Amino acid sequence: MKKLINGVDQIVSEMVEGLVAAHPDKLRLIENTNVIVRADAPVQGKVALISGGGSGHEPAHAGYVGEGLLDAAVSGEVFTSPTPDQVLEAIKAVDSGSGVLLIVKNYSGDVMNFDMAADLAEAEDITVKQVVIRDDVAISNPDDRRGVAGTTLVHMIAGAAAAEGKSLDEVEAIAQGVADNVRSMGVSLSPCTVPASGKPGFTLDENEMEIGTGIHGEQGVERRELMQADAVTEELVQHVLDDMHLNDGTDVALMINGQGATPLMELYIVARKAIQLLKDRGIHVKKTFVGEYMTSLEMTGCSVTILNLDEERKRLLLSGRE
Amino acid sequence: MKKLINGVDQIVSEMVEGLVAAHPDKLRLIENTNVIVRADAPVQGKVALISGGGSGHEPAHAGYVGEGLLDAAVSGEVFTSPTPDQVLEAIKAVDSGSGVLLIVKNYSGDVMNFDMAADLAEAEDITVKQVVIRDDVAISNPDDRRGVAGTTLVHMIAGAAAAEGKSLDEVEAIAQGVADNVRSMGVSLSPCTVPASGKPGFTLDENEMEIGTGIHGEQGVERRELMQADAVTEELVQHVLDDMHLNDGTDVALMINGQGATPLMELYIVARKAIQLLKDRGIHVKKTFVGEYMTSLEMTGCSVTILNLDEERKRLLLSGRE
Amino acid sequence: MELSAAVMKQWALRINEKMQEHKDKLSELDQAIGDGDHGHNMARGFREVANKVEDASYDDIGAMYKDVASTLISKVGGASGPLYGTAFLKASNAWKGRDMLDSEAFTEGIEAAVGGIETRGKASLGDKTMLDVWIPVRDEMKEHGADAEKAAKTAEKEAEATIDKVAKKGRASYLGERSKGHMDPGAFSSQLVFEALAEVYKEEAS
Amino acid sequence: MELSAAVMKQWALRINEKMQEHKDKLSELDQAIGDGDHGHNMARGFREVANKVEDASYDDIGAMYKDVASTLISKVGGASGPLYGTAFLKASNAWKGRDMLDSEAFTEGIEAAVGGIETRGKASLGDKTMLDVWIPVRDEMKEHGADAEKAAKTAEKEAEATIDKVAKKGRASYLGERSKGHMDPGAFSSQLVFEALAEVYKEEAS
Ligand SMILES: Nc1ncnc2c1ncn2[C@@H]1O[C@H](COP(=O)(O)OP(=O)(O)O)[C@@H](O)[C@H]1O
Ligand SMILES: Nc1ncnc2c1ncn2[C@@H]1O[C@H](COP(=O)(O)OP(=O)(O)O)[C@@H](O)[C@H]1O
Ligand SMILES: [Mg+2]
Ligand SMILES: [Mg+2]
Ligand SMILES: [Mg+2]
Ligand SMILES: [Mg+2]
Repeated sequence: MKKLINGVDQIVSEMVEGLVAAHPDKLRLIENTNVIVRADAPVQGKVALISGGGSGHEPAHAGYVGEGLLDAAVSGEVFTSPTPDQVLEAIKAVDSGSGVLLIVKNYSGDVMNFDMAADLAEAEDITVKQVVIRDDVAISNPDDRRGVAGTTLVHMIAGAAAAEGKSLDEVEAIAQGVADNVRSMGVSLSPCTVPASGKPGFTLDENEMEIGTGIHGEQGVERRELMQADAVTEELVQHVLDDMHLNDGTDVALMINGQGATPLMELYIVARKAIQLLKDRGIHVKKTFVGEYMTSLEMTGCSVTILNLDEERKRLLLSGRE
Repeated sequence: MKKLINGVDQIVSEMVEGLVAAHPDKLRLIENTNVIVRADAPVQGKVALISGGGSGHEPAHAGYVGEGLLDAAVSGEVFTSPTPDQVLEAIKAVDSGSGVLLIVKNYSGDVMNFDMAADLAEAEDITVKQVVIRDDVAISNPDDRRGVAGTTLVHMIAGAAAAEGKSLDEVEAIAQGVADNVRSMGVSLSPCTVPASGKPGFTLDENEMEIGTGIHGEQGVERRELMQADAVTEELVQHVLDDMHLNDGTDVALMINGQGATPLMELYIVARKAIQLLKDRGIHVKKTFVGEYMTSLEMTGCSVTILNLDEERKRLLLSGRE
Repeated sequence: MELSAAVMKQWALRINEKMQEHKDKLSELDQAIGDGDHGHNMARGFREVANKVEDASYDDIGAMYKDVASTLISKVGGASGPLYGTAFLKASNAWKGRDMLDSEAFTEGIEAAVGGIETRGKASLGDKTMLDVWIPVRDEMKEHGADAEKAAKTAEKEAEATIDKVAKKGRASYLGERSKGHMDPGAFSSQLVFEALAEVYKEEAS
Repeated sequence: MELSAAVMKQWALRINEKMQEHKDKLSELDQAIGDGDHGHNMARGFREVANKVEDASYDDIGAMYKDVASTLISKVGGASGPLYGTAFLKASNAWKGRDMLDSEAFTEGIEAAVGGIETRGKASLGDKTMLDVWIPVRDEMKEHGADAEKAAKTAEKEAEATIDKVAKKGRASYLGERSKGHMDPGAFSSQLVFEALAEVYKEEAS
């Protein structure tokens, strides 16, 4: 395991320290926690948004804290959901009395820890709502689906809605609308190494890939022979579309997300094909994101995310922050 | 070699197609070239900026084309300088009559090809100036130094100056000022594979690193035992500072640049230490960039860039685009 | 079977020792069908538990295990943190005010713990989770009374039995059929919990 | 030595064949002390040259080599593109209007080519670049007259001699002392250029 770190135990704390030191005008670290909040939190009269989860997905989640996006991010150990007390600290730091929305990816750990935090916050008379993201179509049962790259579109759109001064119920409904209309699917060409374990999560031959990988270095749903970029893209896009039932002429947002170690060059090659495929199917791509939005340490590969845009989501996404 | 590509020969053309397809409102591809220009080029009354070089450094250079940044980027084959005729196409497409500044990294190939293009353009009565970037202190002779991540700060600052409507001479002087005051140094933990060759540029043991690597997958100036992040950072920062002679209280910009496959998490750990070191030396970091700005395909490692900020550079950098 | 407050403290300390000892194996099991952190999560959490309870004095066993629970909840994270935390929190409720647990009282705690895990994680028997160990242990205690030795044996057998199952909850469920052939890491850590109990009980008795 | 327009065309085609044949070796040499693309650059450029000149007819050798040069300039890129391109462009100037080159005329072209490489790349003899082949070949021609066979021999010897040198120009110079022990890729491609000349001249003569 070759990593630019000082020690396995300090990774997360040093990372959040670095993030805040790099952007002291915009971010603040809550003492004795790994919670990063907007420097000006709580923002009066605004619904506060909190996201979080295990670390190792950078720029998610702390990289999304800022104006028009999140009010706080809670970073757990690498690939380990943060604890309820840390989430509670975040809630208390950002609530201005207008309520707090927790953006939670659908993992047992995240769901349970954020749930417990919400209970603790309610006990302190803070109004907390949650939206759970399940965009990964690699898992067939919709209830069991993981939250992956699509989560970042919730940050952007719900963030823009909250910045407009919408109420907690309105922001929640908009976030839920994104969650209900976003689908993703990923592929990996090589694994990542969780620092604490020191060993790669799995091994692949030179000609193999894992289809349907999540964002925690776990194997995918199927191991396949490595294909060319266009064929891989077609597979991912088709899988996502099969789950969406989009009408001809539908507006969508497209995200080609790198898993951490994929050169941007390759992501653009994938984007090219994905845009072609959508065009061929009469679908209008109104906004394309290409880059690293939700990573898995140094995993190689990418995911394709498609979000069905109604008028409100389109307006918020096109006017909002990235 | 595991890459999400369709074929070695199509990489660059498909990449630029993907980039333009993803941002059709902002970018345009000049037919039969790999030249990407602003969709609204030429911008009347504005000095035009062009950068470029081999591909494989994404987001450099095409990712910097846009308002307040570059007017065009010319992409050569992977790690191979583009040819003069392509650079000439770019010059012709973006010149509005206010003149063109070429931002060139100091490699024999880039210097010669851009030089030939400038000659060809002058022959067509277009006023062209050049600024050559040599920020890599790994090379001791200043004339021989490579242009690396510091180049992107020239894009930003000269881009902001051009956007303000400054003249070609003014923009050139500002760009030259950045070039004269920016220094970088890099380290690599693992190599990259140029697609056409299919083999990694060098091999490193589990406990080795290369200090002083450039951005073309070549070896560095020295092979060393792998150190912890803080020690590596100290080495890079010290090497850069030794070449700068900054007074106490000087304002600087800091860039921690990932080489392509380094998790953002690790870059923040490096940033944390670099900021501490500069603070300890009484230097004021006014702006910090952490991320991938100038990559080397999927190389692992990072570089540290420090730019001495005078009042004008500070104003332009803080008000400009990233 | 009777468990004094002293033995109950030893139990918590011994769980920690076992988690440290088997940390790598727990993480390897998790790496095969999850994300490879279960050993670290357990080792980190129970190290804190040991630090907390070792020199502390408590009014009763309930208070002690409330401390165990809140330490786990605030130090582990992941899926196992809230699950083990909730388990011991519910047990501590059942043990409130007691400085000695007889078979019935201990069983009540375990029953409450299982209820907590079920409510929190919404998994069922057979889903290839820690519950596949906890439920059989509880059932046996309810039927035949609490017996630490037997609980450890059952836990071992049931952890082993998770190997052939297909995971329905937690990260391992994403693998579908590919989760077969590997022991569930949470089932193994649960086995260690009951082995620790058997050890401290035996040492106390002898 | 006399070179007809037909032989001069064969020269360009043969250079292409040699670059294709030694593409991998050229890239391997470049990988050791540069960025590993010299074989691809040469193969790409001279393939285009061959496509261009093969079926074309030219007024004179100057026009033919002007085409060779501009193809290299617009298709190769990197450092070698402008250098080889400029070399042949300058040579083509010297060969303007001629449909036959005697020893003197050919030497004038080579002299002009070397001047072009020097002006363009600002390297000197001993910097471990292609010039370490071109300059000795030129010197020999100027002293003893053009001899294709001898040029190839000298080129081979001088390319070999770059192994022990420390690079002062181009990417290899970044390695400093570490550049020792490897042949300069541009020196080897230059050797191939003169080997191609010797081959086509010999075939024509026989
Ligand atoms: N919903 C659930 N109900 C019961 N046990 C669960 C559930 N989800 C996960 N587990 C248990 O947690 C274990 C994994 O814990 P751990 O690796 O520490 O957390 P994470 O899965 O968040 O990385 C699994 O082996 C399983 O026994
Ligand atoms: N300034 C120069 N003068 C003469 N020859 C040079 C110079 N710079 C590089 N070369 C030659 O070019 C060769 C490398 O060419 P190539 O690999 O195609 O380009 P690049 O270095 O841009 O990747 C070197 O081996 C050397 O012989
Ligand atoms: Mg985990
Ligand atoms: Mg090159
Ligand atoms: Mg786990
Ligand atoms: Mg080269």
